[in-house]
Amino acid sequence: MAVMTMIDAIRQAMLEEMERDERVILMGEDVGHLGGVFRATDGLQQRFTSKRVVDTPLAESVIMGSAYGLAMTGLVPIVEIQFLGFTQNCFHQICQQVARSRFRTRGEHPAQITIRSPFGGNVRTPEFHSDSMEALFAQSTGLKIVMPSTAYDAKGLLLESIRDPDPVIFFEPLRGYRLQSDEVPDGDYTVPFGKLRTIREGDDVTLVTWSASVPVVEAAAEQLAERGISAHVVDLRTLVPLDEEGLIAAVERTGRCVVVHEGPATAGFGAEVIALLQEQAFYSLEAPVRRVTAPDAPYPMPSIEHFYIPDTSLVMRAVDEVLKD
Amino acid sequence: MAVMTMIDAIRQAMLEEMERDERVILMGEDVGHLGGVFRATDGLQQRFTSKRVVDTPLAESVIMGSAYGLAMTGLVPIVEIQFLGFTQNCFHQICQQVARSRFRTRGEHPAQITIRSPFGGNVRTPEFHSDSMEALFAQSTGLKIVMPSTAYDAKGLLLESIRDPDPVIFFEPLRGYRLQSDEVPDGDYTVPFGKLRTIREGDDVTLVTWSASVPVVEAAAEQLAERGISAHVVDLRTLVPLDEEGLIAAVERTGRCVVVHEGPATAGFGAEVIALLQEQAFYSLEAPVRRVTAPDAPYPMPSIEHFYIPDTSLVMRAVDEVLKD
Amino acid sequence: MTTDTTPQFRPEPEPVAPVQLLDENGVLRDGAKPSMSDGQMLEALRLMVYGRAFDTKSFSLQRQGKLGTFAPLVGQEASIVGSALATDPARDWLVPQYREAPALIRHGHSALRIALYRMGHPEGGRIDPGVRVMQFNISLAAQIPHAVGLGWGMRMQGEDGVAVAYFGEGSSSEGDFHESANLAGVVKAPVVFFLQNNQWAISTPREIQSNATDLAARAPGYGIPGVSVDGNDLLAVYQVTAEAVARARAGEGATLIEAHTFRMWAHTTADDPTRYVNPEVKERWAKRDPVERIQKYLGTRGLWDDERTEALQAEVDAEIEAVFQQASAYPAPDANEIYRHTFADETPAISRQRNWHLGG
Amino acid sequence: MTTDTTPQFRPEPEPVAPVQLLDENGVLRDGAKPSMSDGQMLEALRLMVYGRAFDTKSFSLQRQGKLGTFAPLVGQEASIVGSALATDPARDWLVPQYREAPALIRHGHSALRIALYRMGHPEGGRIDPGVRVMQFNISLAAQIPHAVGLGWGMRMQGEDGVAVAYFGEGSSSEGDFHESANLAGVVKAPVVFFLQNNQWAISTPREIQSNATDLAARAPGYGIPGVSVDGNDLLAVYQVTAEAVARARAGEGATLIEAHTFRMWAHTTADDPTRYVNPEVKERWAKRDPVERIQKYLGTRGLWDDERTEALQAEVDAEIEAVFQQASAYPAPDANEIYRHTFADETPAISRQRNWHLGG
Ligand SMILES: Cc1ncc(C[n+]2csc(CCOP(=O)(O)OP(=O)(O)O)c2C)c(N)n1
Ligand SMILES: Cc1ncc(C[n+]2csc(CCOP(=O)(O)OP(=O)(O)O)c2C)c(N)n1
Ligand SMILES: [Mg+2]
Ligand SMILES: [Mg+2]
Repeated sequence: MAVMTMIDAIRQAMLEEMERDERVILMGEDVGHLGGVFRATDGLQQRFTSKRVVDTPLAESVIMGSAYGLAMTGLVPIVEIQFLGFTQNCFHQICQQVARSRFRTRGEHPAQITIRSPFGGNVRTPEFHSDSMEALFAQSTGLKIVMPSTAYDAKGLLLESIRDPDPVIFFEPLRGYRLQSDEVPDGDYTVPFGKLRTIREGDDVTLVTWSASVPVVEAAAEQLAERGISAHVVDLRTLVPLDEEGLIAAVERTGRCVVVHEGPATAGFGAEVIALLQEQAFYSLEAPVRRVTAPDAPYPMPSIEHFYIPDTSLVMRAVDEVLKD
Repeated sequence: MAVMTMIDAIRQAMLEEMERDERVILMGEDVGHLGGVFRATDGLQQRFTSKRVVDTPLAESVIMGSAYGLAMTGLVPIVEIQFLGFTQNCFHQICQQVARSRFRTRGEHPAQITIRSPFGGNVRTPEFHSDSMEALFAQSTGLKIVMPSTAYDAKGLLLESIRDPDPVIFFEPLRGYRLQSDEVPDGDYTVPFGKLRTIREGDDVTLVTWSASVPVVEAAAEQLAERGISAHVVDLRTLVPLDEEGLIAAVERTGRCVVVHEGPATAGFGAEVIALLQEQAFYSLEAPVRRVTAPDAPYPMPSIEHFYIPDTSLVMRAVDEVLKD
Repeated sequence: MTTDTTPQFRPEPEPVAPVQLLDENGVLRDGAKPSMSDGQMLEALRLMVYGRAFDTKSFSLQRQGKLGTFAPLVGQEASIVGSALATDPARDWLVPQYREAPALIRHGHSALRIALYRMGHPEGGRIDPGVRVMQFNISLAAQIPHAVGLGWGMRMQGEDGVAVAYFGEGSSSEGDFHESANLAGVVKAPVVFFLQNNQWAISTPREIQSNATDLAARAPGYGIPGVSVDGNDLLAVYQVTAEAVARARAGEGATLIEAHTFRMWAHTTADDPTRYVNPEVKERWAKRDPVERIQKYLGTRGLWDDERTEALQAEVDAEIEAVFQQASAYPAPDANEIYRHTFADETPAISRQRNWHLGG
Repeated sequence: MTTDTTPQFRPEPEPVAPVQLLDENGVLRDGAKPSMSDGQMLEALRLMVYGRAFDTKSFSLQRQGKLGTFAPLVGQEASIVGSALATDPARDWLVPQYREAPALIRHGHSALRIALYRMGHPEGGRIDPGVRVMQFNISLAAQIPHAVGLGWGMRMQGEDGVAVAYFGEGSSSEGDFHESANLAGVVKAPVVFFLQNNQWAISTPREIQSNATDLAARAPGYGIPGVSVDGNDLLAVYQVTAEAVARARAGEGATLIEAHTFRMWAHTTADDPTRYVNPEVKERWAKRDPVERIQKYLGTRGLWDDERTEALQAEVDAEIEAVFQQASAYPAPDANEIYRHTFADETPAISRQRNWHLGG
């Protein structure tokens, strides 16, 4: 048990799993000799050789498409797409080829592939690096969507992802890489998919969020507490599969809810959370569920991204409204 | 004024606009000499020469990316992507380059491009041809999303799309191409974006749908009427911009609502409709809004697609539930 | 270093001469040394006739509305079968586009599944365990990266298998072709990129597809060899593919093969080529028919005659009749099929959706 | 037709000799006939020095936290400026990747906007009306198709403008490069594909990027000419680009130019090249410094000396100081900026979101 950052937990998960299972390989741009542009794979090529930790040419579509072929030969690829925005350069390989392989072949060609990719705002990255694309993958079907917010979950969920027989897209919040650190056990453990994490218990309002927005919501809950408002905060952890029961229970507990995420509002995953709640928990909702998200605009230049990303004050304003309603 | 099929109305819109405005060009795979695999562009190359109606190599990314460059020189490209699923082969060009150009350049490089693409189920097409991807584009921001269901709307909305200064993705329902025909005026008229179409007035329940699902919902409304249930049916016509006022009014009228679309449920546009309604019309909803959509599965093989696509009986079942709730 | 500023790399004015062993009349060319055995030639001929008969049957069923739209192989039999025979079903992977039915059958994929696939039955998508073929792929060029991964993965694990990727000249304009050939060059993946240049991408002619005089000329740009071959010459196709497979097995990496052939039928049953194919051009290609050519050659060798042609046709037709009988008799899929196989385990959402749909 | 089955197309064993007019010591090579005028050389030298000084200033501001991460051009000045000088800002379009600041400035894009861009200010994204440059593009290779459309579109409208697309050797592995070069070949688009091979894609060396001996060798696969040039030789880069631009203007279509150069600084301010760049290799390239080389040549011609070097440096530094002063004094953007310019008109959703956010 040691306190470590999320990025160290991610590296440790890969290191341990590659030691345990020699079918596991790692590939992507700059993941090998350099150890990744954020050092997420630091030392892994030295440890496992360039046969198992592969620096690829700069070509996302064949990175993803060849990973699929590699998986068909019995290997278990972990693919790093250097930034989530660049999954758009291989969107057809991810969403049509990899994600549908099991379905198209009636279960005969499952694609056991983990796609790792950093994303998320307020770190002043260049364009296309920060976009929150979870809703696009949730709508596309056939991918499990894993979005850890702590170092502990990152390691446990990454191990679960690598072992999952189906393709998983594993979102790594850039801001959390080094800012987020907590207790992480050495050795093997997994965090199951489809089980949300209750961050804090409360009775007045339920705050639902995941990944990069978790720290913002936690801070808001703190400040609400100081004002005597007791917020129940849950981190969904995986969007596919979604912990529907846990989510419904968490909201029924207070009858009021605010959903917070970094992606744009329209057709974002917050809409799905609300749709599910009003379908399944209609009669226990005492006020409309509110969304605090990015607007329906592209991710902006760094000097204004803090306006774009939900912040604590906006979360609190939404809570006040939900309590007034 | 003549009764014509939707595909004829689409062709007429392009023909008339290309005659009116010589900046308008048409490009894509097989759109020229052949006149399109569905004949949507039949005769246009003969009429306007291969300079303005261009058969391209088989390469979606450069089709889309070069259209953007063409637009920067003052031309107004209409790009046909042969089937909607193949927009995934140029997803980054559509969603990061074309859709964000105005925003990235602070209004200096708007991309006046219309992307036309057929989609939709129950026509026994091969894989990847039928997928309903509207929610992916709605979440991506920067694109207007136009989804006609009648020949009249198809012509008027296509003319509006070509003239819109921003990129538009224009969805053409395969099933409607020849099955759907109605009165279409010759000559110039446009249908404005962001105004829904009331298909039928009713007081018991509001049915919200668009594009390929419209005929299914109309049929359901007919049968409900026979059973004495009066359904209010609206066709959203454009998802971005969305007629929020019209939608809210239509649902407040009955207090009960079913949303129907062909894409998968999770993070589909139905979720956005529900989220909006419960945010804006919470207190007038007498029962949970239900969704009738495809399941969270890839589009299946033709012999089972009729199970996958919402049908009349499922719409009626959802209505019965909404009325019971 | 040079002070001469004229471009060091220039397109060839003329296409290179493709490899050909049998001329259009089925006569062996001087200096040709076919490595294909008589047995292989007879096996190949049978597969070629089978492929054409399978499409003929499919076509009539399609016209009766009993089968969906499909892409026939007629005209490309030598290209498809000759290349397939150069592979070993026990170790090599075939990665098809959608016209390569007899190649997959020879590789162990059942004709029944292909019939079911054409009928739109989900079981037509199944690949039986141990059969080293990928499913047909409708997303053009998307299969090419898969072949690179397959070859590369076998090599990583010390196997000597080779992956053969089939794709059309139209598909070679897609970025996925480029990224794949380039990666294969870098990692020396044992892959054969088998480009079937049938002159058409639906209605789009070869000239609009690329300004390159030869598509095989792209190979050096990836650091791999490129071969131009007469795709209607079974012996030539087999030979250049066998040599490419041998190089790949020996660890020498990938090869790009451009097989020059012609799509004699419509693109699919939904297409009307009379709108764009010049009949004289088609006539010229008809004279190069790959089936007749090998039959003539085998005839001169005393290994073939009209009786055998008839006998083979009858035998193959009967087999195919049986396959489609079986396919039509195949249990119809039920609604539950759409809820299966998205994931190994079912998500709460899918269970909810299934229960509502099937429970009601 | 041939019976010889050895591949007709084989990779060159060795790279071809790149075009070079000035040797590493700034001495004109025998037979070299530079077409660049003295005035152009001096203009180019100034832009090269400006570019390096702009990065030097940016770097120190970045270290002080006053500027975001950016990609410096140091080492590639001749490649970037020499090619830009071969274009006409009034008619031609420049389509950059992200290292080409002085090329854009010479083309009429303001240095202030580039400073604002590096500071992450939205106004840094603005392109002033009439300036024929595209914005820097972080999505690698995505800009290349745009250049094809720009060139093609000008030609369609009877203009004689040319589009120059800049991209790195890493980006040339992306499918977008392939699709673009191929389409340009088909439609004879007036485009110069200017590939800056600076040997690195972040930490990925040229060898891992492709097995091709020359990346310019890809040109024939698209039916266009390919040129290999010493990217650190201003005169050679200018000359081969000017000839490519001339061919394009004359309606002869596109050219692929591979400029061999070296990224002397880190990939970006976020990168640490000491982890992967071999110091000896870097030393060898340091001797080929493009700025010193042209200075030596101009010196031998009596057009340059140390005093002028100092004077130019001082002048340029002062200018850049002023630019960044202005940039820092630029009004800070407010929250409303995120609600502007998604569309010409505002959707109901965006209005609702703005009102809630700013109204509260
Ligand atoms: C990515 C993609 N784009 C477009 C299509 C539509 N389409 C189907 S077949 C075809 C032509 C294919 O030509 P080619 O690659 O030469 O193969 P051929 O049909 O000639 O065997 C096209 C454009 C598709 N299926 N996939
Ligand atoms: C599509 C895409 N993939 C990955 C990245 C991340 N990335 C940024 S720069 C870079 C290397 C680019 O190398 P090259 O094209 O040679 O240009 P250079 O930086 O050497 O000038 C990478 C991988 C990106 N920005 N875009
Ligand atoms: Mg073809
Ligand atoms: Mg580089």
